[in-house]
Amino acid sequence: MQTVMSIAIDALAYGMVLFVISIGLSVTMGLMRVVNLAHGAFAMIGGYLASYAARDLGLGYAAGVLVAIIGTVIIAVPIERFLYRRIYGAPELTQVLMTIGITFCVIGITNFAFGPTLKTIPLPPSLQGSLDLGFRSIATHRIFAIASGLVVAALLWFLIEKTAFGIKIRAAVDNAAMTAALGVRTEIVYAVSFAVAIGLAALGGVLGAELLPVEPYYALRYMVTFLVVVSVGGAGSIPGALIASLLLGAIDTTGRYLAPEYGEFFFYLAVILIVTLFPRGLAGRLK
Amino acid sequence: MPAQPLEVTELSSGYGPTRVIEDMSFSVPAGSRLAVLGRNGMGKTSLLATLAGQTRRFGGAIRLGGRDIAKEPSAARALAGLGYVPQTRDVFPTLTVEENLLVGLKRRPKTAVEEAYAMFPRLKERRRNLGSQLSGGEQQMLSTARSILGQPSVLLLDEPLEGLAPVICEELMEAFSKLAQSGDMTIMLVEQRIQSALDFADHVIVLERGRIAWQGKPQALAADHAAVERLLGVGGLH
Amino acid sequence: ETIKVGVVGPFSGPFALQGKNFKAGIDAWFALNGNKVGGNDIQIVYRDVPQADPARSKALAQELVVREGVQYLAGFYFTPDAMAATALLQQANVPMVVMNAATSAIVAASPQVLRTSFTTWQTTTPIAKVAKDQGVTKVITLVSDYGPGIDAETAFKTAFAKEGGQVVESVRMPLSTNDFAPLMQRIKDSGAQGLFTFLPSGPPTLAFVKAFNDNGLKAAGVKFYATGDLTQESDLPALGEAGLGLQTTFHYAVSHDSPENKAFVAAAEKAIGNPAELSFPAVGAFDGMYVISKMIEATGGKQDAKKAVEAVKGLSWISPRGPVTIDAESRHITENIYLREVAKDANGKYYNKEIQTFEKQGDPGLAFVKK
Amino acid sequence: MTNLLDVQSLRKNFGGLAVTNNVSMAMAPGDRVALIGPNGAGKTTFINLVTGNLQPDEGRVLLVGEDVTERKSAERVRRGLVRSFQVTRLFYDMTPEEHVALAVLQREGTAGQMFGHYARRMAVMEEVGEILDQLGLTELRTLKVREIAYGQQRLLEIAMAMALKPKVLLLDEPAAGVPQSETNRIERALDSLSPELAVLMIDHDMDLVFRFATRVIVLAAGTIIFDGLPKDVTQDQRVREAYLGSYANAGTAA
Amino acid sequence: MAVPMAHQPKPTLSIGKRFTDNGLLGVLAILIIGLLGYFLVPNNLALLTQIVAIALLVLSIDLVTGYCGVATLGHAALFGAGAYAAGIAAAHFGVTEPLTMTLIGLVGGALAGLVSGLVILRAHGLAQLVLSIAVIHLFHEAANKASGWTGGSDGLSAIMPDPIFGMFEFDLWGRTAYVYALLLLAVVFVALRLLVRSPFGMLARGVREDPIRIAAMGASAHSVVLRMYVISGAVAGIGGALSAISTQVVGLDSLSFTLSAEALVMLVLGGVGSLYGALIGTVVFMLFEDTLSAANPFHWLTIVGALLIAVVLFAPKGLYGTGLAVAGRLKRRPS
Ligand SMILES: Nc1ncnc2c1ncn2[C@@H]1O[C@H](COP(=O)(O)OP(=O)(O)OP(=O)(O)O)[C@@H](O)[C@H]1O
Ligand SMILES: Nc1ncnc2c1ncn2[C@@H]1O[C@H](COP(=O)(O)OP(=O)(O)OP(=O)(O)O)[C@@H](O)[C@H]1O
Ligand SMILES: [Mg+2]
Ligand SMILES: [Mg+2]
Repeated sequence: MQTVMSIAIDALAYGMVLFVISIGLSVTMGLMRVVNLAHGAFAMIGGYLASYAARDLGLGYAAGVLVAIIGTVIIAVPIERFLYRRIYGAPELTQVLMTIGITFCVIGITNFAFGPTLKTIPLPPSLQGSLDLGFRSIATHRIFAIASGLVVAALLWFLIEKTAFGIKIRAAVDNAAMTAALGVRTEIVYAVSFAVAIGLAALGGVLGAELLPVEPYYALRYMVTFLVVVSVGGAGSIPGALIASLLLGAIDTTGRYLAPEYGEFFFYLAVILIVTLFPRGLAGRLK
Repeated sequence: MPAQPLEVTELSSGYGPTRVIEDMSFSVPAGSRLAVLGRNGMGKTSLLATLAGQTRRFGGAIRLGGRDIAKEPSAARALAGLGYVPQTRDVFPTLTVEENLLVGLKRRPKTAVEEAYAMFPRLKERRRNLGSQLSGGEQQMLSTARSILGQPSVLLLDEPLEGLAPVICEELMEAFSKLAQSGDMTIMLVEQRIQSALDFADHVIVLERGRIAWQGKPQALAADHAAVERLLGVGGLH
Repeated sequence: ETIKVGVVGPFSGPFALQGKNFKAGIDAWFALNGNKVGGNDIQIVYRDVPQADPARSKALAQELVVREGVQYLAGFYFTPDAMAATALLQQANVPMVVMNAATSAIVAASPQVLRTSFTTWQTTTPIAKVAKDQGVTKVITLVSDYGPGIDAETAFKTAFAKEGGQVVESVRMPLSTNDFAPLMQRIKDSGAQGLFTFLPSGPPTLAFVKAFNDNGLKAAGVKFYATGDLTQESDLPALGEAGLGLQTTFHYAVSHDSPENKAFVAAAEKAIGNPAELSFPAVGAFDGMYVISKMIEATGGKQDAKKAVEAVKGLSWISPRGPVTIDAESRHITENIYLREVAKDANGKYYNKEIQTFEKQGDPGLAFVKK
Repeated sequence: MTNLLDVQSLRKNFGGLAVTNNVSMAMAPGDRVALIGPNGAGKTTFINLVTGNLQPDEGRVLLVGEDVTERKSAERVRRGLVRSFQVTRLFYDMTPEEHVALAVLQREGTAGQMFGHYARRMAVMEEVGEILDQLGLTELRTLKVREIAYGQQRLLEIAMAMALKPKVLLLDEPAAGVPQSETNRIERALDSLSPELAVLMIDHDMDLVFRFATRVIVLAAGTIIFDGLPKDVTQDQRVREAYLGSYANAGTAA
Repeated sequence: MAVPMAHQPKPTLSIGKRFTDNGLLGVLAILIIGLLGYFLVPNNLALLTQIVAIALLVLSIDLVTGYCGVATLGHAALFGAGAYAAGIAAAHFGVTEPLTMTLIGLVGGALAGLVSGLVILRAHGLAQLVLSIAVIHLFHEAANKASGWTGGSDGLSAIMPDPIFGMFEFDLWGRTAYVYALLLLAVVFVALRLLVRSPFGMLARGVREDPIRIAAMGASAHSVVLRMYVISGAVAGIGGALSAISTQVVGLDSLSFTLSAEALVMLVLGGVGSLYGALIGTVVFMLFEDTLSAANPFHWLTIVGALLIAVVLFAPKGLYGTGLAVAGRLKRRPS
């Protein structure tokens, strides 16, 4: 029983970290219909900025998070303006080509500028150490990640489903020309959504850094993980991404516990099963 | 003399390198109802799409209330008072009926959607349905209602009656007439049902291969059997 | 005359750090010894294989031989890449100096292969003794599920059994594992007093060690044993406090205290730019260059692979890592293996502190190579 | 004599909405039926249920006596049940010629052939040419469909249905968006089909409906409220109110 | 042209037309460019051979992605299956005759195509992409586990193909392998040209655009794509076998996500939905990558990234597609 509880907690913690890191991608892929393979690259930029601010400048963790989000968004603005704007509404494969290209560039530049070693973001004392749950302990930063994940999920859900802006962005994705013909400035809507998605990527990069350490190849290393979470959840759906993260976290964690040597089989067979049962994602928007 | 709500001079446009609209000039007085007729593929849709900023323009001016909007993007034209109901309806499939209507509100309060429901009670019943789950006629109603909610000064309608039941068609045409006669709205209508169009309009232009081949009063067109036969391919009008 | 040496390694992609160390080791060798051997200039031609990709490795090796006209092939971070290129050696009349790839079987693949790095068997075997000496009799092994990991598992099991210890459980972890928390639960449930682990150096080691600490295993007194891949110097700053006290066995520590090493480290740090990035592949490359220079000397710059290889069989010298010999029979390097512990120096820098030496270790894995 | 199509007590609910509510009808060879009714009455849904694009909650569909309720839509097509779509579904990167050729080949069972080009097959090309000619699409035969006007796409939709030589043809608003000058092409095309064929047509163009139909079915809120001769339908009070409006007064029933 | 086809004389095609139609022009181009490569870079035939092997993989992706609209990031499974099939036959069963090995690779690839097709076709769009990722990981993991057969992560070596027809040895310079590769490519190309222009090819394009429409014509979209998947597997399998024969090793990377993704990138670079696009994309990408990584093994990735971005900006339909469009525009202008 204790073991089961313990695994459940690990699963929850891992799932929420997956969620925080992937949710920005769900916004770009589901709402903006851009297959943004450079998501990891932006998360990584966030990680580097936070590491630089918190460790090298000694500004502390909270400042690091802020610098990461704001800095990454600022870096992303010209990229959106000159590159992404060209691929909105383009065939998916064209988007793949462009965003992979961006990723390669980011990897190369990071490698050149910061070198290939791992970068860490020092945790504040309040997030270090672990919390004793009686039968086991759990790292405090994971509890923080869980909480942040829930807050992000709620805010994002509200923004997309309940506000006028949310409606405009969804309309623009369905049919940009028609949305414009109704008087919506789609470029602005797109730019803002992109900024939100990038901010989330940066946040995820920072919060997840304890599990997925920041290094130049980060940008590609976890791409598949992000893609799987988003697609299983159904791109563009916040609840879907949340459920998918938790479910995949649980499958991965139990698989790794019960039969680590077949963990990979376990995980991907489960993915196949889920996708076959829910071909549109757990809560996917209709195409 | 106040500027015409819509004035088009020497407009040409098309898709990619091909020209579809050639050198077109006309103007529409305030509160009038202009019908655009023509056979298949003559450029009616292209003309409206060009006015709405959805095709590639090669040259010419489009004045909306005196201001040249030809170089402005689609959204700016809409905000300047141009409404557009495309032939393909272009309902947003993943948005609910209500959300579809909200997109068209521009800067009006949310409560304004009730106006649309008053016009089409059927939409109110289906307000929580997704756009993709509507019947063809319901989509048509939604597309029209969505544009009218934006209170355009010039409304471009591309075959708004297609797929609607006869009763609804009558009601809708009446509603359009009222809107136009109140002077708030100028309407430009493309329609296949020639009789309905002529009953509705106070001015008609007929397109042939991207050019204006005939223009004048509806009664004059009805009387000009030769032109009707040649340009519209129909024997006679009753 | 110019003698070209082709070096194949991961210079971009996820393992770029290791390739960078190859280059640093080679540059250090040139800095200390110049690039002339008996009137011949040595020129290095680098080729990039970012991830294990034998087909690409072989195509590049072939290109190096045929087009660039290299007389020596060297480098090779991954076993399959090295294996793929061995097939060419005889026809090409070229010796190959493996500067990293650590599977025992490579030297058996062709009589023209030499190795100046280590094998997983070689670095793993001593730690079994360390564990036994510290009174640990029950160990759980956790290794990454790929060739080197499986080598490490077998090596540890074999050695630990010889010491009379018991491996209570052996876990193989997929390479893609990000979250090690569930495995920590397994360690707890196994009742082992200690664990032995092998992971490829880089991000997973960090996550593994953090999980070990965060899940209270360190606090519970579970002993942690690994090979030095886990605490390679370039990862230590990231591991930080979490790494303190980790015990690993390996052939080389940047901190090794000897004049040869001081000179090497100074040159290599300069070559690599950022001293924090210096790690073990550099020393493999450095010694590889030494062996190549000896071969050039022996052949007078003429292309004669057999003669060159013959000349360095049994060659002994003092490497930055300590005294080493190219074993005449296996052509693999015999070297000291050190037990080290992660410690913090006066400047707050983390390093591997050598605390015990196992002298003149050969490769126990050779006995298991299928002929 | 067996009916070509026999639909028995079909039901379909979307959420709480009963879109098809116990609908039964049958068609015999040579039938020309018009299905009319207010917007959202469930006409398109009915066709989707019959063709297998939707699964009914209850009820059966018999095609030439065989129960096809469980069959996939492609199998029903191969048995002769063909439809057109209200919102055109065409291959936007292919030409009208290719569309019709594909339909002809599919009917012949040679669409799966992995060699040879359709343009080399005389018989196929001849048939394709005839069908395109009949619908006035000859001039457009080598343009990409995305480049032709909407009304012409509608005609192509019908051309494809004809090329499949169906036994039962279901047309969902075939004339919507087609100019008056061209609707007679549709009529002529339909006339040219086998007299044994049963056709069901949905359309809101009453002139066309009354010229075409020998029988009219009116669907409202998922239920059949009228099934009879065209001349009687304008007299039906409910139909007048719910659907026809002043059209009934014009009395143009042919 | 208002005259309906039916009134025209028999549609016999002129010899020239037939020539271009059947892709004979393409084959000629392949052979000429290939031989040019032989003479221009005689010292790097191993690379050219590898390009041909990957080109076969890219062509096979084009069959399902370009012609059927299936999104896949797992196509290396088919290539790797072919490579391992041929490799295992040689290393464990002593089947070292190159043509036989190629045939075994073809069968292995086709079987893998069938298996992955059955899985991948259970969903559409993004979900399908995820299925393809799952498939490639399962294949990869299976090969890693079955190290007794595959050599696991150390790779399968000891593949020693016989001389072709007992006459042409696989030498250090890779001449034999290259000529063999070119001939294979030419044969496959002709077959695929016929295939994509056949009624079946047309059906496949229809599936890509609208599977529901295809069903409404009485054809089964699923069966069309599945058949295409098997054919695609055969093509990729030939590529895999060629790689195994010419490099004499098979590594786990031949079954990897990375290879799948890279091959897809090459296809998009060249232009999806055309066989020429697939070939051009592969050649340009691999030559570019090789030249750059030799010139600067440390930072070439950045430049490749920049190339991909530039292609999207300036040649959004891929190199071949955009080339055609530009050529079309130039041709139209004078008239
Ligand atoms: N996207 C496009 N690309 C190229 N040509 C196009 C495109 N859309 C329309 N055309 C061409 O422009 C011409 C005019 O088409 P348009 O849709 O404006 O006609 P229409 O008068 O509205 O016809 P309909 O009555 O059928 O709706 C047609 O010849 C058509 O082939
Ligand atoms: N998937 C769905 N989910 C929920 N409601 C649906 C769905 N599909 C259709 N409906 C509803 O079912 C009703 C019937 O739709 P249907 O398309 O059959 O109408 P129709 O009679 O063809 O109307 P029209 O003449 O306007 O085309 C409509 O009110 C529509 O909103
Ligand atoms: Mg039109
Ligand atoms: Mg309908």
